[in-house]
Amino acid sequence: MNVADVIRRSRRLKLFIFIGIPMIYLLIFFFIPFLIALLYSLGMFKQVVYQYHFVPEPSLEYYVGLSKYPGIFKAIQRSFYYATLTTIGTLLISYPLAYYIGVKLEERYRDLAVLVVFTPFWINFLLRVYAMRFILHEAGMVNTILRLLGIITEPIRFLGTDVAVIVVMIYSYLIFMVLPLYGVLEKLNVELLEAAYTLGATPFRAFLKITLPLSIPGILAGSLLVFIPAVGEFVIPELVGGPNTTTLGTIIYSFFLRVRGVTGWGIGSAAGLIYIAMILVASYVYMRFVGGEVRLG
Amino acid sequence: MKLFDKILKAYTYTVLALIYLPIVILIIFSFNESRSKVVFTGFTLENYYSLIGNYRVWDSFYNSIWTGAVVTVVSVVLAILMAYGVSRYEFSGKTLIDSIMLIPIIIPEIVEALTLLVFLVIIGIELSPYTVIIGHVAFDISFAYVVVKARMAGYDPQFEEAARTLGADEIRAFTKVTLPILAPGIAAAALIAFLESYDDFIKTFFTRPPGFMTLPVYIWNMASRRGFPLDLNALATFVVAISLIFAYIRNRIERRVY
Amino acid sequence: MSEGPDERIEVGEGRRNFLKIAVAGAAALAVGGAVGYYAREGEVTALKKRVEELAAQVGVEVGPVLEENLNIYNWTWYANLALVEQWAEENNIHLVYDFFEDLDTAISTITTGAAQYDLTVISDNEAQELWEGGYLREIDLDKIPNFKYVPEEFKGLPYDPDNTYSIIYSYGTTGIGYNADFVPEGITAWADLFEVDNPDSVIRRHAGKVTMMRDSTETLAAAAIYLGYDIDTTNESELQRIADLLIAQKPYLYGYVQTEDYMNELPVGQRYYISHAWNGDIAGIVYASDEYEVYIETYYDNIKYVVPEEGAVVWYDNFVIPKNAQNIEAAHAYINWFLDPVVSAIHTITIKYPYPAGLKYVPVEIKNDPMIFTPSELADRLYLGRALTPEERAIREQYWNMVMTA
Amino acid sequence: MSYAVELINISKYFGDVRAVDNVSLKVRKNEFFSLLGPSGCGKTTTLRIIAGLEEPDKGIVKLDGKDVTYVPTHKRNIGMVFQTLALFPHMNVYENIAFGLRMRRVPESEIRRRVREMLEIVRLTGLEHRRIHQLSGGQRQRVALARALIVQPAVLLLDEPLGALDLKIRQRMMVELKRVQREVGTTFIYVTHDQTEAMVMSDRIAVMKDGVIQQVGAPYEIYMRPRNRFVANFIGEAINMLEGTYIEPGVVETSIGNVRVEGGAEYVGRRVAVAIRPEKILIGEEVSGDVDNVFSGRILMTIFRGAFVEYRVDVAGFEFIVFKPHVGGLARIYQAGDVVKVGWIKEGGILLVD
Repeated sequence: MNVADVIRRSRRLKLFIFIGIPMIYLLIFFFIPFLIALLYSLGMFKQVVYQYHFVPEPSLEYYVGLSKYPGIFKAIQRSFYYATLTTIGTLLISYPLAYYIGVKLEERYRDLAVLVVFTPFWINFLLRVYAMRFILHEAGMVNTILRLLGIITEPIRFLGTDVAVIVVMIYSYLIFMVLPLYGVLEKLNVELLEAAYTLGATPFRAFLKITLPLSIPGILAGSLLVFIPAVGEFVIPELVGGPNTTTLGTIIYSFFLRVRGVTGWGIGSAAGLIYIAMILVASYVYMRFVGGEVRLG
Repeated sequence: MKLFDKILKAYTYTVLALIYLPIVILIIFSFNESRSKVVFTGFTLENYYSLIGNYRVWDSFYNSIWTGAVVTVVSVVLAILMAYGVSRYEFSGKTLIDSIMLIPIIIPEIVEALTLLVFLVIIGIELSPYTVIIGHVAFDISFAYVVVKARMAGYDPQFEEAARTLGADEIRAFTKVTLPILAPGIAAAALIAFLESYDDFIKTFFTRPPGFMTLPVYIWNMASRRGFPLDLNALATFVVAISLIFAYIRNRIERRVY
Repeated sequence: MSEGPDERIEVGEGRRNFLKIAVAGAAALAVGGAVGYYAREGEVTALKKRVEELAAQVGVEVGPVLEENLNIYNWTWYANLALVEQWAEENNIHLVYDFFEDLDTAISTITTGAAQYDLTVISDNEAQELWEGGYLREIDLDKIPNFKYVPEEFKGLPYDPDNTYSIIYSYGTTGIGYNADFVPEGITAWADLFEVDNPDSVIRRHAGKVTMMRDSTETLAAAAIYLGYDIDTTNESELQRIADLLIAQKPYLYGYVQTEDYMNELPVGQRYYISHAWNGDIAGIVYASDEYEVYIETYYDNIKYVVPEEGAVVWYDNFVIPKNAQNIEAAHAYINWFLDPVVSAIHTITIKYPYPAGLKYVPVEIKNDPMIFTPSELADRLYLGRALTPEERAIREQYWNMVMTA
Repeated sequence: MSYAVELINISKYFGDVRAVDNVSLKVRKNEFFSLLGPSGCGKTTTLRIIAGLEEPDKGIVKLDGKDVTYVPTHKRNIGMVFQTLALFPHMNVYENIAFGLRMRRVPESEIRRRVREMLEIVRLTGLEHRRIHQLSGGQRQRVALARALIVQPAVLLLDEPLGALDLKIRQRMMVELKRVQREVGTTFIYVTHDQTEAMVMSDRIAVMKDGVIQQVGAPYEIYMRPRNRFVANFIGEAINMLEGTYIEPGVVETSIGNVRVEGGAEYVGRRVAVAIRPEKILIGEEVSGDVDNVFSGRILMTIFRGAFVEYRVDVAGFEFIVFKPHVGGLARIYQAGDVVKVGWIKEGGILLVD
């Protein structure tokens, strides 16, 4: 047996190449730093000028310290509220779009269409958010149009409200829903639908029974890509939200950068780890929920 | 059905128009004479002249593009390996890996950035553009993985077996058959990975060497105190134009194999 | 709102002409032309020529041999970059002039020790925390002869009594900015923003048109000054009172905003027109200042800034050299160059932040603008923050957090 | 003479499930060989082992006399047509067919020539630039066949390739496959659960059940002389299976009485079955004196089946199925309730022990 055969025949070697290499990368550059956060949260890591020391005395002090922040629960609620609405919003807007491009549009135009949808996202995130701010501004386009149409006399206040936060978040995260949905819908076999029609299914039922279940992987992927970063979002609420826009992201950020020191990093890491645990649970429940629907269908 | 298709088409164009609306605003104001970003006072090309002379913008734009490209290639390749391995092989801990792969997306960026920085100090790696790339790849793998795996979910392994019975070894079966079939998913993953890197501020800010600016770092610095200079609007216009031209040309010249 | 130039200033041709500025009573320094790269080339040459002339007049000496590199880490919009680049070129230094926009991120960068900067600019109490923590290198004042141009009141400030680690860069106050078109009655005190029980107070009459800073230190300090507490109080009952006050104020606010927001919004005034603000930023609106261009032109003379009667936070930014700096000589040379009165003056004229060493050569319009140079008679009602431990900050963040999520 | 394919004591487990159990098989060159069995019987696994897509846990695979047990698929010189066809969706007809030649680095001019030839053989000329989803089911079948055949494999493996087609096209494709096989002279191994397909096309058939080969033989052999009850039941449209005991040489005692059989003296005293194909049973006037087994029965049902008539005849509680061509007019067809004689010569009965 030559080397190629050894590789071919060794399942372990293949597993190593496929799973091992990416995992080693993540282990070194993600999970070890992640471990550092864990150590900080347990008070097991200290910094003296540019030297870092391991202190083998775990304590839950920083986790307990978190409970002194009465606002944290509200911040979590707010984070999940924004993220949920953003996910639903992006899904509702993206699905027909991705469906049109991936299924209805002539094949040779699909790539072009995807690039055209993607193009606005070449603009820096911050510039996009500012542009949205001009549009939602009291003197901005939306209010101007509404006034010209005679619908309103006084400008409506969007900026500084949750409406603005959610609109801007949906706008910013839209592409993360469109792309996975497109990736999945594009390979949808139209014959399956045609088969369903021949079997007497109405287009709506065919969609419900065939298209939708088959696009579940895309919906799942898109939801994860939108929901998870959206829970951590704090820049958009700060830029377009009102007085009550503190999210969990804001709080973690302020622990690390404002409180600073071992204390700040400790509490910040503790908050970060609790946050990760919460999202893992939420994602798991969500995946089970969506997966369950597949079985029902 | 026909009516439904028409509604769908109209809807798509409406959404596209809305997506482009803020961009149009940016473009309009790139020609604004006044320093104000709210009221349009008069037409000028001044912002474009000032953009041409602003070497910091071009430097950071260039840095964003090339680091983003490297990050995208590396993270998508690693994500494909991973998604392929998880979809193709049965092994214990598979579901665990699936959850683990979510953590880099979940972790608050500030935690990730600072702990990576500490780690780099501890092992004595000096900051360079490559540390920025390393940091970006560490979360981009996950983004790409989620997307590639969604596409792979419906991939029939018989395609690959067919290729092997036709004389392709495993590598060629993978590159000639599996990859092209997964291409739309991979392209989506690549775009997402690129976008995540291209738009990243916090992680870049902490893992970059002195003076190394990407576009987000430059823009955040410029914008967050004074509001961004209007030559950035000019840059936005330029980028959109290039991107659309590129998309159009690509569509014209590319003779798709499939 | 008016956009016309202020009458006090001599105007050249066109709306955006650059002005002739009297420097040290000598010949006028003319800089200008069209904007853009070519214009800036000309500007740099003109500046260079002027600096050489003026340097000869005041007798700047050539220092020791410098390193080839210098990594500077400074706020954005905080120096005339054309001038800085010219200095680097003249001294054959490969200069990395890097920006930060948020002191918190800058301090994290410096304290983790990964990034190596040779010179940075840090505020008063943070500078003290850094040198106490061992993150700063001592500055050799012998290598900075121009230190003598720093006015006495900016030497030996409480956070570094012997200027061992820090040298003044600029300073300012945190007060209230507003658009006088909408608030013709004017604002004078914190009480105007905090007396929510008085239906005739400014905040009640302009409910929803007021913003506070999205910055815990500053906003807690504002309330503390109004209540007569130490601005850095960590006394929990005092903090509770502060939080109560801020929570009571909250319904009447537009929100807590960042600098960029109020700088763009105040002149428009559509969303809000009264903002808790930094003096230099308000000056930035009024003069629409830039990082390269030297001109004095008033864009918005309806924008006002006030240091409230009860007092205000004063802050000092300082040159400091991080412990892990590599190019020490160059860093000292840069500080020395910056403290040259003419150089400081040009930076001041460009940025509209006061660089104390240049006071002598700054045109009178700027020198007399209280928005830029805080009048010395205010000194007894300005409060300087003190160094805090992370634990103290954690307590304060708790109450801030309480306010933000109330 | 070496065989095209030789399996020696092949076993394959999936976890605890024994998919293939000690299978040995010899497929001759240029033969159309079918693996026939119900779903889950291990026939597909056997095929995949031949292809090298699965590795056997035990046993040896030989292709053309050479041990290839551990030779990777792409070096085995086989062709395979998959159940799903697995035509590459990102390629057109031409590219699909040319794929194997490309993998073998055949020069482009030769590829062009051979693809053209192959398109002729499978009668697809003119469609080379079609995309896969623009083809009909039958056309896809031909593309898959062409793609597998163009590399001139030593053996072509077909995994229920006709499963998805409707009846007419399937019938046409069967003839087509047989024709192509003759034309190219390649060994075909064909996996199916459909006995008609196997019967129509195969030179020999192996019947499988539960991972074990039950019987190998030409279609008529399997039909006429099934080795056990399973094969007898599985092959053919129907069979009359009389269970009983072998009481003395040539006689089996069954529920309807003693039945004369041919041979099998060694089974005396054992439980056996006598299986009689419906068309072997004589009825009414056909039953003459020299018929070995004669019983009297009553017609329960008469079913007109087109080419023949099917009678259900009750004989002492056992329901016989009888197929009769209708040579005469309608008058000659028995109707329900008629009392008739049924019988068969003893060579028409098949003695089954297993």
